[in-house]
Amino acid sequence: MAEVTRRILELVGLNLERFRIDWASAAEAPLFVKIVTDFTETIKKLGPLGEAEGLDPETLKLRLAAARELASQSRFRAAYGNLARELKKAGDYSPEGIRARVEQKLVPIIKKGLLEAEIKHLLSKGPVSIDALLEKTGANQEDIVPILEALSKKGQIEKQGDVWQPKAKE
Amino acid sequence: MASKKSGKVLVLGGGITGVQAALDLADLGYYVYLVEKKASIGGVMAQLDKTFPTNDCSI
Amino acid sequence: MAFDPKILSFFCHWCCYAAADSAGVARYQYPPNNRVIRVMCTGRIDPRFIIEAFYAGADGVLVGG
Amino acid sequence: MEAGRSPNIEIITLAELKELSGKPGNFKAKLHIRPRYVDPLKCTSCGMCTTYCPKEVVDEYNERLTFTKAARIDYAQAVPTVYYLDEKECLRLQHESCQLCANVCGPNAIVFDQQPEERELEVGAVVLALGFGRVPEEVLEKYGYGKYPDVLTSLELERLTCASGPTEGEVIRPSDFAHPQRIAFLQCIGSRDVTCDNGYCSSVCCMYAMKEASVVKEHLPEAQIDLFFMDIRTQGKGFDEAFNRAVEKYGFRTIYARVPRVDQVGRRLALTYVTEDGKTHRDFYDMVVLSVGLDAPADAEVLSQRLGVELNHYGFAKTRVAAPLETNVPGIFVAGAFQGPKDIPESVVQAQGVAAECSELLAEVRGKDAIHKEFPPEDEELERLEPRIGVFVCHCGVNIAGVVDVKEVARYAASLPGVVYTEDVLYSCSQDTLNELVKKIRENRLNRVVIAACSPRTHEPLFQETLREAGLNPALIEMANIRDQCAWVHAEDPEAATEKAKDQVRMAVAKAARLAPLELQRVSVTPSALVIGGGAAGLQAALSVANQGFEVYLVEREAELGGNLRRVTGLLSGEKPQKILEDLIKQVESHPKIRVYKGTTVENVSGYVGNFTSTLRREEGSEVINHGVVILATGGREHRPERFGLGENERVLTQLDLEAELERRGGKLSRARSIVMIQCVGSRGDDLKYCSKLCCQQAVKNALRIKKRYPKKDVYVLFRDMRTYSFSEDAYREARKAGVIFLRYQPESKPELITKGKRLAVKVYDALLGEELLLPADLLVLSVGIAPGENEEISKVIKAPLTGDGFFLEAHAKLMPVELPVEGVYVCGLAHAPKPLDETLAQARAAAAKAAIPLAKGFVEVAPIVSRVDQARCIGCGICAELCPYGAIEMVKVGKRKKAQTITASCKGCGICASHCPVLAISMGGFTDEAILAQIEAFGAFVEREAEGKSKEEKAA
Repeated sequence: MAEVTRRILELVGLNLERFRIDWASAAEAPLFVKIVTDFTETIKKLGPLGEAEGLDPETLKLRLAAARELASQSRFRAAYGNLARELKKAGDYSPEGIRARVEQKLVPIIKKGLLEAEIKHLLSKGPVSIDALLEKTGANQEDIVPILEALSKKGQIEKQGDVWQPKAKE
Repeated sequence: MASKKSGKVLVLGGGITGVQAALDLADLGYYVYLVEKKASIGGVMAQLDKTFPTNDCSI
Repeated sequence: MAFDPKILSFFCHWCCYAAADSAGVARYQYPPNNRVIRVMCTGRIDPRFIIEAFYAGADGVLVGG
Repeated sequence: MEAGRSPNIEIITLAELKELSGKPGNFKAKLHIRPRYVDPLKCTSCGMCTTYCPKEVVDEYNERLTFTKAARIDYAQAVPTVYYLDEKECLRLQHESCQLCANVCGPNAIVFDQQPEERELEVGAVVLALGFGRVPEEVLEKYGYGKYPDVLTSLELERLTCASGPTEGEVIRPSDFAHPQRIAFLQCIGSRDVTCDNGYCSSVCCMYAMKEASVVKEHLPEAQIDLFFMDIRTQGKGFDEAFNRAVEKYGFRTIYARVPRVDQVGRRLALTYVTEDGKTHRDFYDMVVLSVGLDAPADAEVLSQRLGVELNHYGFAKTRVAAPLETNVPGIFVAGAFQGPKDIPESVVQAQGVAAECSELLAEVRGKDAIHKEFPPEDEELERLEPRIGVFVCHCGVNIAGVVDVKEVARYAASLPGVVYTEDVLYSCSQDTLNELVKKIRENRLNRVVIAACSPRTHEPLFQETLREAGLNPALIEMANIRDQCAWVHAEDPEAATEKAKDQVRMAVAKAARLAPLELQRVSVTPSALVIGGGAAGLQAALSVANQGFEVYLVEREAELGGNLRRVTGLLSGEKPQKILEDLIKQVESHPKIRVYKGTTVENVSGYVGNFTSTLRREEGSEVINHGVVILATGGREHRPERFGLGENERVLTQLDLEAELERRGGKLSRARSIVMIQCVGSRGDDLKYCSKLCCQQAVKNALRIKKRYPKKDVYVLFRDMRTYSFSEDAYREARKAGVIFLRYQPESKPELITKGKRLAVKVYDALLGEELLLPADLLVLSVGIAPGENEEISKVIKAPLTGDGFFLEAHAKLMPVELPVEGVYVCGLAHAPKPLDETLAQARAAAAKAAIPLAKGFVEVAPIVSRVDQARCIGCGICAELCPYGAIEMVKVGKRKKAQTITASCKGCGICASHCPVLAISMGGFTDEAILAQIEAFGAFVEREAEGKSKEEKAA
């Protein structure tokens, strides 16, 4: 869970120190206090969400909205579930093992899912040129084009001259 | 004929053994008096920091 | 004005949430920036929750098992 | 510590048993109860009395390492969570001079004139769980304790390493508060020591020393730690492995030597000791930890006289191998360390076993005196209405209100969506407020309740009960923790604390609006048990379940009952093992409630707790049975490795073979002049990774039997560590006195078998002589250990996991030693781990007690936090079923497709299934996605409001 979440946040562009997972047993109140205090300090040092990352509020909102969508998408969730299943079978809970598998199995799906969700979000507000898409998402041409084509094949969007736009519902 | 036996049990000692016995007896349908000479139950186990080998808090 | 971060925490009922209670009983003091959501186990936590938390504007998310 | 909540457990503290009369089933017990001086019904455990109490007292709970007050609670989680006044220390009670606590106590709970009370109880049975006592300080004095401040006991160190202890977990030496660099642990302090009349082994110290050493090392990674052992006795399940891992990880030095004394030289402590090679050493340490043993409980003597209960010569309760939990007085049982020094898992086993003993004795009156609470029916119509939320904000006296602006929080709550009623209350948990709460719920037709007060961990059950009394489903409450996690921890910043309280209330209200009534599910139970395995464990378990009044199917794969016990011919206690076995078999075979299936195997167990269906296969054909629970007593088998010529040479035997020879007239044994026994053959690292726990006792027992019959024969025992723990240490000492020669060998230089023509000899390195010895072995007896039996097959049938060593993995190594992760399945005897007969019999009863719980209830109640699968959404991927740690999700056919389905009786509510479902088809009772997302969203409002506030400020500026 933690590793996958981290990778998503990383792709969103957030500082990974903003998300921490830690443990304290019922008897470890002082440890708990230390965890909370340290974490608060860390966040204080980082500064407000987005600002510290150099993300303008609009981009931040867009990226997080895309991440939200991704996280409820069944394609991503199935891959995530399957990965957990695989890890349990292999009995491999070493950080390296988890990282390697997440990198191999999930990161491509996350990348693609995020980009797709961003594109959809951008297009939902009206026609956008490919250059504008490239600029807003910060992605490469070779990543964006296949997604646009796939979406248009599904009949969700269409190309009108230089710009892409959502396909009018018939 | 109804039995004249009492359905209650007296457990003397509120350490981990006494507490566990009381819990199981209550679950089995008996009323338990858990009698401890100190002001609270828990015994020495409550003084232990962690227990081996799982090192969890255990209470 | 100093930056006052907003932190959302997810605590496991059996462990961190209990530790947080113990911290209270012992009257330890810590910064008042976190808000807590209790779950029965950290296994309940879905990556979705973390992302939603940031979407809701959290500056930090802490998961405590 | 759920004992505090059960309506059927009445905790009577500060009490002592004065007198007992009557007979089993009808005892009269007289208690003397000392006053607490605090009314438990009024005390809200706010701690004001301790804060204001002027009298400082040495803190016994913290091993006298710090101070506490005369008005106190021993530790925060104590049960009952009620403070008390220390009679001997309180200024008021001693000198009539102070009443500060009474002045500051909000709920007026202090009662200075409380009097001691005598109380008479009628009970059917008595359990003595007196625990253990402390080794007298005189014994510790010879190790410098009391004289040199840096000599600590293990329990003192335990408090030092504890994060909530006097140093907050910092390990420092008392003399100068410096971090010790070199630390020595001395074992067997007050144990295995006839000079202090504690000839027995305390059984737990080796393991706890290793635990403490590891914890110290976590705190002080630089520290160098040496541990001085006589023998390393880590015979418990998984202990050897944990021990070795710790030694390797932390680089501890383990030294075989008994340190006779401790001296202080300058600021350090000097240890002078002789190692097994005869060399004398002198080393210096900054801190010395005494691994103090367990003494007999202090009040044992007095109590034994009052009750007529016999003690052994060390002052522990005297019991027999055949009945380890029974005292000589019928109806009075014993469990835990009072029966003999033992670790936590064995204590828990005995506690559960003793519950079975009582339950057998009182089977006919089960439930007679148990309390059942009745509630009015739920107002389902009201529950279906749009949320009508009532918010109650608690002052908790000054505990919350002293920091948080409670009135402001209540005002704010009234503005939240769905809230129709708000009120701030002084003490929400006091009985009169609870009654008031019921009234308010009814009057205002509330269908959701938010209590902003303390922790749901401690108080939610109480408020849930209140809801039920008001005719609402108990799931319709949500608590906002504004005390333990707010007022108490942000006392210096009331404004921020109030803001936090508001936010937590808003989040709670958001969640409350999405709470749904949850049915407390009850699954009925078939009142019978399947016991697999007809050895000592299976026989005892079957008998106990049957004696408690339930049907038992006892299945044994072989043609005869008895298992491994059939081959044992003697016991250290002098009891006759074959007599014990015969008695068990006779009782089992003649019991009207037990059906015995010999030559039978179990196939195909399906179902879940309360409702299992199994196929029993035997030659004549198979039979299908229904049963509510399963007890696994599948036993173990003698490990017979091809080492030292076992199986080839007829003069090489195992200990069990020797037991047969010992019963024979003439034969190999009588012809042998010199007998050599080798311990740990194939165990502790070779074929079996673990220690089999009982071989050392068995070797000592057999050596003694040989010496008794043939005093002139030479008997050698070659060992790594003699693990004659608890009272069997007496036999070890006796064997040495009788002339049995014990020689330690190192795992690096194991004994070797030398064959010269027809003669056998064993070559072994003697550390003291510094040379190799050649011992003639007319008979070579191998202690071969115990391998797992048919566990693997059964584990597949039952879907219960095994340990790496092939034994059944219990649900919790310490606290649930007979339960398996699969509900309704229990384990005992060698199937769980190797152990001697008395422990097997106690564990069999423990399994019988646990197994009888669902049978006695007649139903299994499922906390409504379980998962539920929306089968319309489920795509049948099976991820949830595989990830579930409790095997609580099964894949079933619905129409043509496979769908997931929760076995509610097995679900623990962890939510792994829900968080990993690709299509979000699984919801968790009380913790649904909707509810959690609503909380997150409500948290967001906190952010927005702050932002608004900021922009307002900016505008104003």
